Amino acid sequence: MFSFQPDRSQYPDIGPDGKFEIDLETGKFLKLWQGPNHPGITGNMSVELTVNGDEVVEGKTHVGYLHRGFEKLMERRTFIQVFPIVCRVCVPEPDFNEYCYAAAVEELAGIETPEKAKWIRALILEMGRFNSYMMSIGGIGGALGNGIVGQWLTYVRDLMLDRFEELTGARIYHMFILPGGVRAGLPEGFEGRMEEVLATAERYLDDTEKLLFTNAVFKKRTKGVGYIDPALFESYGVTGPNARAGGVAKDVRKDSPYLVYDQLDFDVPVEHDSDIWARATVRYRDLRVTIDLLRQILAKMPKTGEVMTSLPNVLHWKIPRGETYIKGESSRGEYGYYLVTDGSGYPRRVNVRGPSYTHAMALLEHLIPGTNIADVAALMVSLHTYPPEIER
Amino acid sequence: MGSLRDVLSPFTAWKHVIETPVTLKNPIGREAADRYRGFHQNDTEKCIGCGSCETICQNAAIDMVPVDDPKEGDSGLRPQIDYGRCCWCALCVDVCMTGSLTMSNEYTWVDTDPDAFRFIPGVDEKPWDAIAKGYQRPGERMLSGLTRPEMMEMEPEARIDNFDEIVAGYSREQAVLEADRCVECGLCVATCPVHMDIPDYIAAIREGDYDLGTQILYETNPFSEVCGRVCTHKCETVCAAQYEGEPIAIRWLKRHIIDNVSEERRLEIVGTPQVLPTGRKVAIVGAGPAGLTTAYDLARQGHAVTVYEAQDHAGGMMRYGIPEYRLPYDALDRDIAVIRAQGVEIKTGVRIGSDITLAQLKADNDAVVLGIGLHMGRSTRVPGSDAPGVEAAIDLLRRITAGEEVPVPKKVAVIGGGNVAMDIARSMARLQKQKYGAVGVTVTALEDFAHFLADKEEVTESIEEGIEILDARGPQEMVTFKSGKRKGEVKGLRTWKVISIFDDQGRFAPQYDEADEIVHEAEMVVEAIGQMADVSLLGDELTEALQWNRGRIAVDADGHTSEPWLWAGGDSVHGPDVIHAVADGHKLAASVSAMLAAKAEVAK
Amino acid sequence: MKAEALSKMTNVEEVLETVAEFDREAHSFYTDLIPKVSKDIRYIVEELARAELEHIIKLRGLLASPNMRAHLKDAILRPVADRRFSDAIQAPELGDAPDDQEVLQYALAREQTAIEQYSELAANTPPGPMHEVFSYLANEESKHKSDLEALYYQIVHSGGV
Amino acid sequence: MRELIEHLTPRYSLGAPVFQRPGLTFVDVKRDKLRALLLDLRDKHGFTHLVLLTAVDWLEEGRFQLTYLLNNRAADQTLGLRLYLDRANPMGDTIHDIWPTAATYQRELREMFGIAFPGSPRVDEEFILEGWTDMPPYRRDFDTLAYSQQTFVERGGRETHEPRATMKHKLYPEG
Repeated sequence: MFSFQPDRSQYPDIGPDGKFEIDLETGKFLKLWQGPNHPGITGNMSVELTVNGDEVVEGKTHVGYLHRGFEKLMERRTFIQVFPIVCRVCVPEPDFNEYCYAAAVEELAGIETPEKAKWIRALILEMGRFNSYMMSIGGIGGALGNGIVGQWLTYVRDLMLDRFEELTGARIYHMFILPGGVRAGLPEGFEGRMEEVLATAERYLDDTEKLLFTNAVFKKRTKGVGYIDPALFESYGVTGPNARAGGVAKDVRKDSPYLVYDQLDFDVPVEHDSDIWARATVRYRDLRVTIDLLRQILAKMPKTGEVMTSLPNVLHWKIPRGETYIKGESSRGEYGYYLVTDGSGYPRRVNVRGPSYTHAMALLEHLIPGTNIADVAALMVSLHTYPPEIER
Repeated sequence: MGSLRDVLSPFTAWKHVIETPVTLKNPIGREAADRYRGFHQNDTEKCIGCGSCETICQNAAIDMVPVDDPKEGDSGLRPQIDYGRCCWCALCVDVCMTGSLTMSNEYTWVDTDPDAFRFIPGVDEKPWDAIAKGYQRPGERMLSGLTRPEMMEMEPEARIDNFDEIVAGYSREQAVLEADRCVECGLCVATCPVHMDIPDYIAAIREGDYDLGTQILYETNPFSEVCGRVCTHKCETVCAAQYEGEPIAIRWLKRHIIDNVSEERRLEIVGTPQVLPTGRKVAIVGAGPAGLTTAYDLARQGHAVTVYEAQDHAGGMMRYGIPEYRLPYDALDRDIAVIRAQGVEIKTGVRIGSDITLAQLKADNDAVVLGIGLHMGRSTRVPGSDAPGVEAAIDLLRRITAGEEVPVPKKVAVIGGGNVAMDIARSMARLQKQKYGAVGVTVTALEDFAHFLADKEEVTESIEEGIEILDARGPQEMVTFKSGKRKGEVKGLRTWKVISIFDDQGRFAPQYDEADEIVHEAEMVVEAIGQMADVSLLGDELTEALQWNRGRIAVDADGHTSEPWLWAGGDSVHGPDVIHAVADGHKLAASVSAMLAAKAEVAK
Repeated sequence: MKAEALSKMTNVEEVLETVAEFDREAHSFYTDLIPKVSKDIRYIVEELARAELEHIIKLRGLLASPNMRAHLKDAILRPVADRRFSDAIQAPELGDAPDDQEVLQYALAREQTAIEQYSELAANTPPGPMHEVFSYLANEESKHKSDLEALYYQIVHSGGV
Repeated sequence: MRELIEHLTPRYSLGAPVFQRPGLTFVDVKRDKLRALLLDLRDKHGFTHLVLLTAVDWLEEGRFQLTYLLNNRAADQTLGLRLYLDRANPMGDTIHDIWPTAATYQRELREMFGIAFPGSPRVDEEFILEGWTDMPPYRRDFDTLAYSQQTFVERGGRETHEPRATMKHKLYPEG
């Protein structure tokens, strides 16, 4: 109905290696920076695009606008002092940093986490996933001209931030999952207030479904666009919803259950088209699963019990030489902490494995050539990128 | 592609047009959640200024600033927080040793002066100071251990028939666990009479560097092995760890260091005087902790030191007052060996005043130091207190140590509630157990358990060993046989119940319930109340010449008496306490040394 | 009957005279004792002497006050404790060179006697200036005794622990 | 996992394995055996997912550790291969042809640790740090505190006091 073929008569020749020979002097190319300040970019990053007409022939991801050297800062801090800074690696979904770091320290230091703390950790991680998906779906709506979805879902996210606030004492950086457990149990009446948020969320999601997922324009802009060949998944380290949208049911919660996920009843939504539509849909469906998981966790969580183990004096805390890798399924895929200790009171090395690291660098750069410039934003957003986890 | 539904469905979004907006009209003033982490509050009365909050702050947002003069157990410093750096992680609240530091749930504050955001919570008044909501530590302190490892001790059955040492000392694992609990605030250092570098030697334990630990101990205390066992550990009473748990077992940690260094190694670490002999001579009367510490210091400065001791062995009250099961003689001997190795000559069995006069010492030496201790026991002087069978605890303890035969009847009553009373009760109990296979000791103390003078563990251990302790009982009479072969000998102790021992101002004013009278059957009654110094060695002339201060020889801050050649210190001047005596020893040595240096100047 | 009643009764002036005599005697007793005891414990005797002197001065001031003068001839019941009180004035039993504990025990006994004497006198006087004077004196002696007991506890019971 | 390691050890002269927990194993590998081992693991043993590639600076030991973390999703097994490089002249072998995404990791390692990966695409392009002239900052001998003190101005008005020294100064200055 709306399809048209671009006029390729102005296109440059393709070289013997199958690539364009980009020579700006020819006047056939234009360099265009999408970001670091651009409505079609997520966070502090930019893509250096080389366009020919409205087709992008090359894209290079640039990060580093917010590099704070977290991994290095962690090496200068004692094990407990690392705790407050890990969450800052990822603003929209900070809790995986807290969980992975805490679990890594616990493993290397030989500390047991109380059962109830595991449930609360899972609760927090799902709350974070809820918020992250809200931003992601709102973002993809926004990137495709449907900003109202972004406003609705930001409101819903804010309601969840209220729950974060009353549970953890903070809205964005919760600093709640300490090595040894969590800081506190649930406040009085928390379950009821959470249910109100979830019900509101469901209402807005129903509206979102009508506005976004039952929308001819949205479908037109997303179906068949930004296709990722599932054969590339392993080569490019694709995980999470990006892989699940291409028929691969990768989900750490299922593949390698942590915390209490083996005690929860849930299915991993899978789509098969591996395009922007499929990625948005898989997130939308997984968000519905998350809402269900939040209800399950609150219902199944032990009502009593300790939430924190007494630690050795953290001011002199030393951890024997060793290394470990702890991972979890974030809203964007496999999130992990590689922690190396050397017997001293400081980590020897902390390496944060964020899913955006592979998705927004090698993969995005691979996907961009041949994309219409108008679709770059949607492509980017559909990969669900959080730049700080690339540059850390 | 694209059905009609896909075209129409999006229009349903228009229904939101008639919805009430969800945004807050005025977000400033919105109250945060109950446990929100907002601006700090500090209960400055509770805060001890230990600085753990500053240590843990990963953003260096906290400075410890003086707001008051320091006093025992309180540095007078309080945390000042720079909110330009604070990340609201609340680790400072979690680590706070007293629980004084909390956070209100107030988070909005507008000020045009950036420096206003740096203030001292609890000192600089803020509107949120009284807000109860906010972040408090949910339970007990979780970031540093609350309890000390249990000390391995001999079971009561195993220890009651012998004088073997009861306390085993910490293992490496236990010591590291305990050393780990220390937050290194150093509040204890000021309280320790000799200002031992406690956090430093505890750190040495954590590092496993016992040589360094020993070196640190010897910088301030040549009686570390003794003090590691019997110190009154005032340091532990100001320990930051005590507020929500047990104080660090500083005494046991000190002992752990010495336990892990052989005697030979210790001598190597401490070494011998590294200066040329000065040719100055100092005589010290009494080989107790004060005298020997003085001797140690002076010898290391190259002075020729001779210590005169009336008993057959050196050690003073550490040997003759403290029972072997608390302080084995060989432990004491190892400390003394290091002192002797400095060239200190100890002449035992020489009683000044009878064998040699003080005047003689004065004539032969550049200075004389008195460290004579409190070797005479007080008596209640109640009727019958001079009867055969009534003993003074301090005298009895000395005889047991000296290996003399002491009478061991089946029933013994002890008067007194201090550590000496426990010492003699437990010593007699051991002798009874050896002789009869059973313990028959009753301790009667004036004080009730709430005001007891003896250490808690002494009381507990005594009871474990089968000793009966009756609190709040006032001695009225030593009951004696009125006729028969044993006429005049003690057959019991009559006591009245003490209703109150102190008046409302805390002054001693015993009130008795005369109706509650008990006669404790006993063939020996031991008086273990106060002690006094035997100052007869001074002679009338010197006694008259000296200045006195309420029964004790008057000394200045350096231990110098009113006689220019004479110094005095230790128990007889400052009351009974080993570590205090060591502190006195250092002071005396410094003062004597200064005088000798001045003399040397003049001689030039 | 009447003779007995007479012997039971005395007057305020007489009573106060006895009290003053008691204090004067005590003061000179302690003053004499000072050089006899060893120098190290002399502070106790000196303090005791000083306390008695203060007492004498206080009593003299009382007697001189106009309020008191009006009541000097008031009749008053002779205290039962009077006998012991008089004894205490006359026959101090303390050796030639007593030690600190003996001195304190002696002083405590004297204080006890004085307290009993004044308390009884206070009980025997109707509410009014005289009653208050005796109550005050009893109270003074009690305080002094408490101080002495504290000293006694410190010296005899708590040194050595 | 033990069986696999036993099977691979003689063939690739692996070091002693560390079975960190069920599902996570670390083992040392020599540089000349790395490539063959990676291919073998990827193609024959299901370790198709390169989880991460990073370095650890063992400054005191004079070497860098490269950690190749591989995952076999079906078996829920993660294997960490540790490869040691001479710190004085750190040179790694590019594996971007095995996992294209490795190029990003290698570019970062080049920038942050100064480890060369000849042949890796765009390996010398600036990645996170633009205009950086100091030593590679993730090396242990790069002092972040000193850097920040040189680079940024401290705000005034700050002074702290040590409890112990304060008490000594006030309570027993002579001792």
